[in-house]
Amino acid sequence: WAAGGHGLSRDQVQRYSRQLLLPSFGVGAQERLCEGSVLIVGAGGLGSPVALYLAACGVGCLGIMDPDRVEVHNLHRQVIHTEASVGELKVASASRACLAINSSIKVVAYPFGLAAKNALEIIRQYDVVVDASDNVATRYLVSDACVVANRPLVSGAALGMEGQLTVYNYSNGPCYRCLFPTPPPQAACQRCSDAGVLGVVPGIVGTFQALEAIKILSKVGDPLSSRMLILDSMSSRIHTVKLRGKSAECVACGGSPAINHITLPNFDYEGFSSSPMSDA
Amino acid sequence: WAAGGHGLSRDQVQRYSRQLLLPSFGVGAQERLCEGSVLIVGAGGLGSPVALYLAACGVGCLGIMDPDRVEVHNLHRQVIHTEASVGELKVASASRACLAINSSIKVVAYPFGLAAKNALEIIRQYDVVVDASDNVATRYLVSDACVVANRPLVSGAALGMEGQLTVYNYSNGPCYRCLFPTPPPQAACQRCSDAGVLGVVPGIVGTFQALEAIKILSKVGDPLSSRMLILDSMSSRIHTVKLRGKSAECVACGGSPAINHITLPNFDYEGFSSSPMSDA
Amino acid sequence: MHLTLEFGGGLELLFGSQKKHEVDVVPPNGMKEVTMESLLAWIKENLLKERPEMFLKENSVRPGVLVLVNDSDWELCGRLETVLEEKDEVIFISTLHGG
Amino acid sequence: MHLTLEFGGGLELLFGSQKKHEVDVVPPNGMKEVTMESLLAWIKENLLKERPEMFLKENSVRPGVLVLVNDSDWELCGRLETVLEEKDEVIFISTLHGG
Ligand SMILES: [Zn+2]
Ligand SMILES: [Zn+2]
Repeated sequence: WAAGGHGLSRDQVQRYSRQLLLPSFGVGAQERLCEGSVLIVGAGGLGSPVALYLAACGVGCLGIMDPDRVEVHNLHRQVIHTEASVGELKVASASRACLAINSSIKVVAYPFGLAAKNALEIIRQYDVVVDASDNVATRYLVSDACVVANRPLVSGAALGMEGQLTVYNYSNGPCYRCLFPTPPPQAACQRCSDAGVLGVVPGIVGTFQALEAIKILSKVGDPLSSRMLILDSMSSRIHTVKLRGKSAECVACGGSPAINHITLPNFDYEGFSSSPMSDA
Repeated sequence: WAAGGHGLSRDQVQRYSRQLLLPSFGVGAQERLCEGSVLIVGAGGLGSPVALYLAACGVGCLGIMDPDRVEVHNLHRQVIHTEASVGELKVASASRACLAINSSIKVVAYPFGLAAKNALEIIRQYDVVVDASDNVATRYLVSDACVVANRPLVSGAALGMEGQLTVYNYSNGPCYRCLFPTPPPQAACQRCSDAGVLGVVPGIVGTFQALEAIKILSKVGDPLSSRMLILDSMSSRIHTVKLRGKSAECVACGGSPAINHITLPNFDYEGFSSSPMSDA
Repeated sequence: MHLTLEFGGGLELLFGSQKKHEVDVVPPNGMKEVTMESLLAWIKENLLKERPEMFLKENSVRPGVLVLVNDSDWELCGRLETVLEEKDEVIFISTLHGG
Repeated sequence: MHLTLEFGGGLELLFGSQKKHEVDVVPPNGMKEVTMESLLAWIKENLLKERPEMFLKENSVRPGVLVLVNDSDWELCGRLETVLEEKDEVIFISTLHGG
């Protein structure tokens, strides 16, 4: 690869040399990362490692979206932020940290939450979407918007001592609604702010999310589509289970979807899931 | 817990509130973390997430040991460092990052490698040791020193697209020498600098190492003793396999060990493993 | 018939905070086999300690619960009609939303 | 006898960079069973493409290789004497040192 004939600059060759050395990765995969873009919905416990590792490995453009400001009780798990950034917008703090690691990438900060009205327009600008959000309403919205905009979705979640990870809307795999056509009862929708979370658990799930995004963008390896990784941190047991495929009846990704670019912007996700999109 | 009767300050209660909320973690486990100490041998691809997550979750004292300086080709995976720290000692850069996240902990920087002469004295000062090193000579030394000093060892490794993780010298589990009494041939001892590594793979392994250190220190959950987690990042498959127990014939942890506090400081680890401890 | 049941994602709280349960289940009266439908009835009768509405809805699991038979989504093997075999492992896991 | 063999930690490079191999192995002449010892001989004969010294040493695997039979260290089931059964999974994995 030192001989040229590729689209990487000398600085990039030096920075990414340990990935270029990999026979199964190499220049082609690194070029695809450098030309690729990922939207990270949420700059919290999951979004922190996702953003750090995607910036470090050279994804060309990262979008980071979060309406919240850094609070001191975030710091036990949201390792992209620091004490100095308490009170600051999470997207500002996270963008700064990404650029400090890799100033050659572009970072776009969205200091607001994903909403039905803005989702499609924003998601269409990215190759891959990472759901690092913290509520069920946003999870339905991200998934629907990824289906309508035809984008793969790397979805992670963590609560308590447990984590879950899968890739939706990729290569005949299911979308979120294929698995969960009906939203869970409100009492089953606990958040980290209610039920707590061991800080390193979203760290593990988020780092796996970064891996899956890298695999999809670089076209190397088998993404976790139609499979789910289930982590029980206390026993250090990890199940990789086989999931159903895309459902023909799915209202989002099925044969005659009710959710499309016209209906999605007016869909009431908070009402549908009886769950607010923000903690406020 | 808000009512007091525990050893956490008001600031700590606020900072760690999402962990204190967890019924299976709570105040007792957080107190053990805050009073505990961990030595991290290596501030590279594995050591980066280990240090970040252990600092964030409140481990009272972190020792960080590494002889190297930050180079630009480290940044694709060593997310604790930044472009601004290129040329700086890794331990200085890593310590600063840990304290930026959590100024209430203590960080001790060791700007040199673990050596037979200094290992026991340093390791005795910590409750748990994390092997985040990058060469086989250091891996034998860390393990032997943990056996002699009676400390549990959280060992991780990553190369190419794969990772491995286990806990040695804990609760009748094996030590490194129980598994590998004879060192591998030199040709089988590739490093990330020779063979390359996908940056996020040590990220995943290191985050799991932080989890295991937290479990051991806080006495919550089942540490990965006599078990090994094997990660194949390309297929997203993770095996958790069952390992042998402690071997009675082990020269380090067996019934009549040849390696002890007298012989260890004079043992030639580089000669034994035909592997240098530093890249130089 | 011996089965291993596992509850996760918070469902374990409905089962005395115990995640793994080794159980022996016999087919209901007049039946030769244990199906997922009869297993759910058996769990409700014998294992479920509180708030059944957090686990069951009508004759199935509530929305948001994934059911895995030997690490495969029960959607792939017949849902309620799935016939269980000796030593099968059934996992019930509530989907998580936190981050 | 059908076996699933898996090579990892770099050992796959000795086997055409393929990690998973579904193989059918017959007991050696005069034997009724396939042991780990005879499996190693079979692998050397039929599967190993290069640098045998990076996989084998004397009649066993080289130092630094973990052998797992059905996800258990072969040290727990008899090492070379382990008798394999239909559909067993054997993993050979080279220990990693990088970080
Ligand atoms: Zn769907
Ligand atoms: Zn030993």
